[in-house]
Amino acid sequence: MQPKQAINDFVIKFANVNGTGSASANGMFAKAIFRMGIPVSPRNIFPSNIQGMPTWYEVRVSQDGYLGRRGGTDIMVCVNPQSMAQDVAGVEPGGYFVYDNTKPLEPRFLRDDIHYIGLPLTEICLREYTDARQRLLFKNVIYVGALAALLNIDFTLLKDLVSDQFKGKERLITPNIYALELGYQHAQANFSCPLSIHLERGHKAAKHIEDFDNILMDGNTAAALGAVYAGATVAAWYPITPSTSVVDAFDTYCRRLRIDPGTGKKNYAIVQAEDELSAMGMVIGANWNGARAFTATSGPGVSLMSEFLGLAYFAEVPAVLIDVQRAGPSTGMPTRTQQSDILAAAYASHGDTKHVLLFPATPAECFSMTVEAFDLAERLQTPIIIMSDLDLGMNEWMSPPLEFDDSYRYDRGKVLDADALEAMTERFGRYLDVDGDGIPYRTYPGAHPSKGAYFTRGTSRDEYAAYTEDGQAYVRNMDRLLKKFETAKQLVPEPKLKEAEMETRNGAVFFGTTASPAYEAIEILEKEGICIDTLRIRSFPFNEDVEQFIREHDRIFVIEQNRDGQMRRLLLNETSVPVKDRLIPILEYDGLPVTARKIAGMIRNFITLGNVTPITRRAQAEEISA
Amino acid sequence: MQPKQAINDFVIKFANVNGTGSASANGMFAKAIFRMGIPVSPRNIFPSNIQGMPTWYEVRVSQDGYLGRRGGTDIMVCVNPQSMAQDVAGVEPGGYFVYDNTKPLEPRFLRDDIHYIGLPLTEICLREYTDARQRLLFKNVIYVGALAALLNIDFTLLKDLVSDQFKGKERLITPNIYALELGYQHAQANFSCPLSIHLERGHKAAKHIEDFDNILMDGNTAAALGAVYAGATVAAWYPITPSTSVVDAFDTYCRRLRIDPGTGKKNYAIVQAEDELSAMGMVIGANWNGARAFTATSGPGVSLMSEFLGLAYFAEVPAVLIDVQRAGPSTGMPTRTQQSDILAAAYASHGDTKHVLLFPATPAECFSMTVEAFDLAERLQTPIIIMSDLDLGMNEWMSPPLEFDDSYRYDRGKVLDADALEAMTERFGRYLDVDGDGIPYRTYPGAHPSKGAYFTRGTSRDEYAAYTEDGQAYVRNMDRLLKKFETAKQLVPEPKLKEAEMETRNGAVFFGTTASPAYEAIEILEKEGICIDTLRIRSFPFNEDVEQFIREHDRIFVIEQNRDGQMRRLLLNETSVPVKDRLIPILEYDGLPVTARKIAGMIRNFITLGNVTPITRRAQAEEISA
Amino acid sequence: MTYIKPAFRHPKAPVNDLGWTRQDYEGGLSTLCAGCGHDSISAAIVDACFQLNIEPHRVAKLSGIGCSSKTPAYFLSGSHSFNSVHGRMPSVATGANLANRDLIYIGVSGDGDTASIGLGQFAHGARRNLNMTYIVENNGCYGLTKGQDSATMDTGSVNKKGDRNLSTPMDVARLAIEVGATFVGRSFSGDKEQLVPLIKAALSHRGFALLDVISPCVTFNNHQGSSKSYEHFRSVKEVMPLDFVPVREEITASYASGTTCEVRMHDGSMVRLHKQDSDHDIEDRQSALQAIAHYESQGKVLTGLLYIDRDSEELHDQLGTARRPLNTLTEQELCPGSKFLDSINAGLR
Amino acid sequence: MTYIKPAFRHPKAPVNDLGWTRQDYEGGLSTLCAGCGHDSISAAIVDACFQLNIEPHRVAKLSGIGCSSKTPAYFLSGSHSFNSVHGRMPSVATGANLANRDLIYIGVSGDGDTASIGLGQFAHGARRNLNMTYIVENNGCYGLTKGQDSATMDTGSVNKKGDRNLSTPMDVARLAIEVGATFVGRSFSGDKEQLVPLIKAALSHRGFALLDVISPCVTFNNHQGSSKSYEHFRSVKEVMPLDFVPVREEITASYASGTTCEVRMHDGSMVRLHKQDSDHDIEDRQSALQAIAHYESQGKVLTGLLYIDRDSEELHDQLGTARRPLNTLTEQELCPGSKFLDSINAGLR
Ligand SMILES: Cc1ncc(C[n+]2csc(CCOP(=O)(O)OP(=O)(O)O)c2C)c(N)n1
Ligand SMILES: Cc1ncc(C[n+]2csc(CCOP(=O)(O)OP(=O)(O)O)c2C)c(N)n1
Ligand code: SF4
Ligand code: SF4
Ligand SMILES: [Mg+2]
Ligand SMILES: [Mg+2]
Repeated sequence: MQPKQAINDFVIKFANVNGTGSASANGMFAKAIFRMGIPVSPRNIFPSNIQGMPTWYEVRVSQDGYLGRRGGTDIMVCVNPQSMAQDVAGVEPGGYFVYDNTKPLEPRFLRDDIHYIGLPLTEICLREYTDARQRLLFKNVIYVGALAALLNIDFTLLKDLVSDQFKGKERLITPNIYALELGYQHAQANFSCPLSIHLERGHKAAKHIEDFDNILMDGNTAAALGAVYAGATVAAWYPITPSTSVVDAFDTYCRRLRIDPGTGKKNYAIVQAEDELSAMGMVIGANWNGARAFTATSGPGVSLMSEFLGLAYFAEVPAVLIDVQRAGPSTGMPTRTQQSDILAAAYASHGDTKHVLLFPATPAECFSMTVEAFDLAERLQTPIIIMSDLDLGMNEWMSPPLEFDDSYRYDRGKVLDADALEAMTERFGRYLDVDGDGIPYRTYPGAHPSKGAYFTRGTSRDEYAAYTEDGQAYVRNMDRLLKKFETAKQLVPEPKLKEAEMETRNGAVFFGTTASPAYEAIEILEKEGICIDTLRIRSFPFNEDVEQFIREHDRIFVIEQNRDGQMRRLLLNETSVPVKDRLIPILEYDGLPVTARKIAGMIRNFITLGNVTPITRRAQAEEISA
Repeated sequence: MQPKQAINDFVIKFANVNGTGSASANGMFAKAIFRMGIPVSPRNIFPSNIQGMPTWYEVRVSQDGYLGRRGGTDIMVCVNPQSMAQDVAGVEPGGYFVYDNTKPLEPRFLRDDIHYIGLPLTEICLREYTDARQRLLFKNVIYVGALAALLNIDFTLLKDLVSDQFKGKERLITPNIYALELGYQHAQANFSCPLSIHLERGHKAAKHIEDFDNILMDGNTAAALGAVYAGATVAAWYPITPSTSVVDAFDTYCRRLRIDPGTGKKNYAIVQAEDELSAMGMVIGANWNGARAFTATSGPGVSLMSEFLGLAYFAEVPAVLIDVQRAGPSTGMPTRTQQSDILAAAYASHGDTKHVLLFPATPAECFSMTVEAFDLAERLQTPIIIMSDLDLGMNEWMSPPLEFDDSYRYDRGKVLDADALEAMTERFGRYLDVDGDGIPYRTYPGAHPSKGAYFTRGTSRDEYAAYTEDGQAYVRNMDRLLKKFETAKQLVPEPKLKEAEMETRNGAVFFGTTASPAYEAIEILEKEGICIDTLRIRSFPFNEDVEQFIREHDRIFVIEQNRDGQMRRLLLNETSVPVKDRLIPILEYDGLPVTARKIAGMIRNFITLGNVTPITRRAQAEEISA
Repeated sequence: MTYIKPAFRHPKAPVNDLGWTRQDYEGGLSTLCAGCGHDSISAAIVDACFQLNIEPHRVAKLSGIGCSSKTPAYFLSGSHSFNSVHGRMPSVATGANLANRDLIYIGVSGDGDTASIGLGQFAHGARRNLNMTYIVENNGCYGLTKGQDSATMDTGSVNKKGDRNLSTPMDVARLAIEVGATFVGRSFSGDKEQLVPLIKAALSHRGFALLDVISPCVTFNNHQGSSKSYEHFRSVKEVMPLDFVPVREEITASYASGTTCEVRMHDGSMVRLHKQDSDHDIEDRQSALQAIAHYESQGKVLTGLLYIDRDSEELHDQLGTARRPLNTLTEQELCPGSKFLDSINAGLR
Repeated sequence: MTYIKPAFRHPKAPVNDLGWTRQDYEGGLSTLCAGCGHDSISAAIVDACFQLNIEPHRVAKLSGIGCSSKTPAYFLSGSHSFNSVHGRMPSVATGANLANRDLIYIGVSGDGDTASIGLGQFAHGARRNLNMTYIVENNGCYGLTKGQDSATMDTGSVNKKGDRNLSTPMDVARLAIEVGATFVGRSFSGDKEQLVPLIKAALSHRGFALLDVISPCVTFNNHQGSSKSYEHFRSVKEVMPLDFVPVREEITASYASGTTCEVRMHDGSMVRLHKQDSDHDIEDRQSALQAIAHYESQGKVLTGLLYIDRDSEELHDQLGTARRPLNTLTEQELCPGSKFLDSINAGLR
């Protein structure tokens, strides 16, 4: 079979063993392509384990700037015998299988519809290095060097990257460049480079990347930076994958930006709590006391925080929670991605509760929405939950550069300071709806010697914060909280509308990391003559734009990465969608980021066959996943 | 104004100070009416406090056997000066205000549209008793005696009740009867007894009580008895109002029924856990190990248990949880009732989870559904949550007698014992869907020396319980859990349909303690020519009967006691209701059991004015509440 | 109760150095049972703050859930208060303290709130040496839920139901010493003479100050056979008398003479103790545990200042937080601005 | 891994009294890092159970979440196992034990799982004297989440990031002694000679047996400056050698002679200890704490059997549960039937 032809548009996947240092080598590979000006989106598919298990690194190269997973693998670089069977099977016809041919390949791994490229990686390492650790580490660098030749990666870029990577440890630069050379030379000498699938420099601004002034960044780091810019001074957390790097990054930036020059002391406090309940308690206590505080966690943590979230909702204390979602339920698949905490977050805690949710889709939004979250939390005096996920949080994404408007000022919400209290003649009522927007005024402890003190509690109280069991006072308070939630609709980020070329009654709604593959799927379908308007939801509660989109479309595909169609349920509950069937669930939940192919396939099936093929059967058709 | 005329049909309310022993006297009053064969429904409206705060006891007497709250008060017995203002205001025109006239009534408490009956309670006590504690306690008994005369209660019944009450403490009988006499004589001597509002013996079977072979019982005790009959051997709990009496009663019955005659040892274990997380953990551990175990809690406990509920759902471990709901969110109003944990329970925990819910409406159902819950938990290998509430759990309800069919046998579900395992030739797969109903087979630890051992976990696993991160295995498992939930629809208690006299497209759906007042409201409306079919939901997931009811009605009032219409949301999410507006929310959430009047009013408003008057304005119109 | 009405002031009532009367330190009317030990503790807190010339608004009161946790409503109505959720006060207090290290934090909890559901947070709060005074109003039962045994109920004690407790009691004082609290005292709600100076000392301590105050529940745990009843505790308590000497006052008596010893606090004030047991070195953990055990072996309960580490590092020292409260930092000080963001972007290309 | 394949058996492998080979006690292939201390502990558990002639299916394995909590998959594949949620294993173990008091319960946890999120459940499990062996695989860090400090990290120890830990460490052994555990030992994953007999003794103990086993994390906490590294712990451990003498065996040596003492276990077996410190009375709480502190003051960590209460009342004794496992009671024995219900109804009329 003829080798597949592709320039700047293919999927390459690395099969490694975790804990062998492949991550940095693979990262360098992706970054080099990025620096060539070619859109790239790398993804780690790693095990919930520290060392010795199969791990994959999938890199999509897309001329057009599609950043979601495409599905399928054109080039498989297999450095892990454990997973070879499924890795061979995963290559698309006409694709390449790159492997270590120090030992000959077992016949069972031979397919006649793909092309094999053997690199004597182990042999080279044995020859070149004596130390076992070096043999392990440089193997990765060597195959990157080889790929540079095979795929036509600008070698100088790789060299620069090595230098960047080892700033401070300069003595490591030369040996690494040497290892790159080893691979590069070998490939040049033994194969006709480049392959039919390769890269070419000089890329013009891609269809989906405004201009190529892009950055490569993971969402957790961006969110952390957002917390820094929002002036968060307190972070309380408990480690959990995939949210851990949020606080790690916050720590790193604070060490750089928040040390008091005079004293060398910290203008921030990060506390590793004993668990998630405690982490949320600390966040609530700090916000109550006038500091901007946040925490980051994942599903299990959200479950544990639910009692405290109910308290913050009812006692009206600001709080910012970053939920980097992973595959549930329970411990589930801790290193796989999903969007399955939507209902758990929106209705967290017993009794009548509702929480404000934000749905970032890019690192840039992780940054801007985190900044925004602190304003919203203080303006609305309630928890704001940022619904990120593993794919967005832990993978590097091409993203427009982060922006910050220096003229922007924090909104610290309705707080009466000493002067305001001093000037006050009427009695201070912590829960009085003075402005008719459902948002009362608060005071910080210690604000004024004789005015403004009040009793914060999770029990029912009157407008003056006094305990009461009077049913009317309780109802007034609960109704005000509803009014406040109405007010929130005007304040939260509005959804993004994208209309099809031609007028259509078909609509699609999605959010977060489902956006990239969804937009791509919509284009695939458009080429087939299926036109669909799209609305990317960016927050809950849903505002009028969402209502309008639902009104104006007869058939709305709700695309999300969970089993139960949680966003669809939320839309049913919280919008005035007249007819239920109008919302058609398009679901993927195998823990890997959904691919454009799958989405397009499901929508196509629905429109042509009238049903969505169940995911299980789809899965078989699909390439094997980790 | 003329005194209101009413025989066997009125509402009398007692205003007391908590911790003064009024509860037992008031209980005796209600029980006497019950023994006269007149339908009665008493309710405690008590503070979240131990001593010295206002507390009310509302007794509805209903010839027709309406057991829900009617609304309004015909006779107010005021023994608490603290609350006199609101108590006077609460009396309906033409009604009576019974008070302690030892000190003259302040003029501001005088209304000319009600009738005052002064009893020199303090004076009598001062005269008759020297000990302060006695003066406090007997005051309650004296007014009960007086009421016996004023309302024509059979005095011998009261005497019997005193004797019953003081079994074991016989020396207390005479002084109590003496105190009753004191009140009785005084009333006889000073008023023309009985009043225009009074009781008459010789009641025929009331419209809503099949025959009068009724019992008077609270739901928590009935649920506890259900656990005993279901063979529960382990109870792990953490005290919380209003669920505490469930385990207290279980303890009491076990001390009676579960002591090994030979050794005097316990054939049960009750552990007061350190918190709700631990309580649920113990329940899961015990069920995993083949014992029937349960816990009881309220809202805050449900929030804290949510992580464990997700584990039990995903690891497929049986568990029985009795949620005696109270007014949330957070600590809310701990001694007020609500049905506001529906969503928190149905979707407890992060990730894609769904839980089976049961909705008892009477003590008899608290009993039978608890028995059923253990079968369902083991059959479905998942948590079963019984959604009771404070009104049902802590108040005494007239109920048909508890029934138990001795031919019934426990369904312990799909468990492979030693013999089954021994006979087994194929490999045991803990999560294999052998029967196609989504329910796999389990084994108990220690069952067989060499077969059947497996690894229980909250992480993703394959059919043989081995850890896996394979997306397909994960999806197969998640889809099987959905199938299991489908199977559940056939096993859970079916809803109760009640059709209107005339054919109608109006429907009403309700559950639990909303049923009694709802049925009454429907009758009120029927008299006005508004016909409504009703469906009392008894479980979630919803089965075909619910779907059909929704299909066959154009307008369905969903009546529930929470702010956000949580059952309505669940119906929108989990049935194929085509048009959203078809479900009309009828909501009450001031923490007091909803009254027939309020429900009828709201539905009437909707049908005539097309809108439901907001509860706040209704509240003002209504009698003041605690 | 939102602010102190000066109108209330009795003209002739004695005032402290701030010109406040004792009444200015009181709170709302208590709704607890008449005779509840908790009310005496509230009164002792009022005395301590009044005598220490603390400005009420510089105090933040925190609590969990329970009768005990209701009490912040009954003292210092001029202070902000946070009645959180059951057993989780320590984390809320930690957050509050992180935000503003300059307030005085008084936490009130119960034995259920602390030793059962709250044990983890309590232990970790102590371990972090959070700068606060943490008072456990210990009645051996769950008052608000009608008297179930708590984890501090002593072995052999009989509850209202008549059941004898067989499990080992949690001694929150010993536990606090174990996990890192730097000021640990035990007292009795009925012993004002000891309790007030002990609270003053705790408030003057820099770090986690735990006071385990036996506070009988008259309604559910004050009967015969209960080890937490007024009568029984009076009979077993071994009192270490102590007085508190504020900073400015002349210190007359000389240093550790026999069983009397004086402990200078971090802020310069002084606690004078009259120890029965001269081996008890209150600045040595092991010795403190030893002393507690010693009396326990004699069926006694030692009350007083059990252990103190006078100059320990409180949480902020451990974290290296700046002196200025974090909640006073301005936007200008906190926000790096667009320039820095450009450099970030540059680094990501 | 669902059942032991006899096929595996090596013909000549030595068998125990049950006719099982050591291999029959093994589990699945470990996925932990090469050199992880946890794997050595799994091996020690295998040895202990093999040597004690325990039938694998009579054992129930429980754990929380963490690298340590994964290990039940790597030993005794013939036993049921419950890998629960983070920090909540003790409650699941309690429930399991309540249901069937006749199985042998082995709980495996980590220092994060036990001393942080699980502290409350751990302490209350110990307080209830739950009859189980609870092993903390203590590496001073959170291995599975890539090496953050845990609460057992010693003061001054430096983590992978290079930060020096300033907070007080939780000593789970001391804590266990404080709250009521009746068997408390400490050991080292690298000291098989001590660990195996200690595990045997723990399994033979009736009540809550806590083993704090230092188990270095080679990936995140085995570097210079870490107090939980192989090298450092080897240098500070003060080993109390001990051996375990099963029930049937003749006991030769005489009673406590000098620093050697023999402790007869509840089941008749015997532990022989060789104490350095003759004042250390392992049957006295205070003395045990004293001994630990004594070595600590010398920069040493005492390993061995630290404390034992040989005939205490375990949870079932406290509850008065019947001898027969509750999960074996039949419907006939449990269900009162309709007759009794009639009497109930009668009483409610
Ligand atoms: C999560 C949760 N569980 C249970 C309760 C019910 N509850 C309220 S107070 C209390 C115990 C109070 O005991 P303690 O802390 O000793 O205070 P006391 O009333 O004895 O002063 C409990 C269990 C609750 N409010 N929240
Ligand atoms: C509720 C919850 N929070 C956080 C996590 C993430 N998590 C997994 S293991 C672990 C800590 C493990 O540390 P330890 O118990 O010491 O085990 P080790 O890996 O060191 O053996 C954490 C925080 C989780 N799984 N669940
Ligand atoms: S119940 Fe007990 S603790 Fe609560 S207020 Fe009354 S006496 Fe105090
Ligand atoms: S990370 Fe540490 S604890 Fe986890 S397996 Fe590796 S060495 Fe062991
Ligand atoms: Mg208490
Ligand atoms: Mg660890």
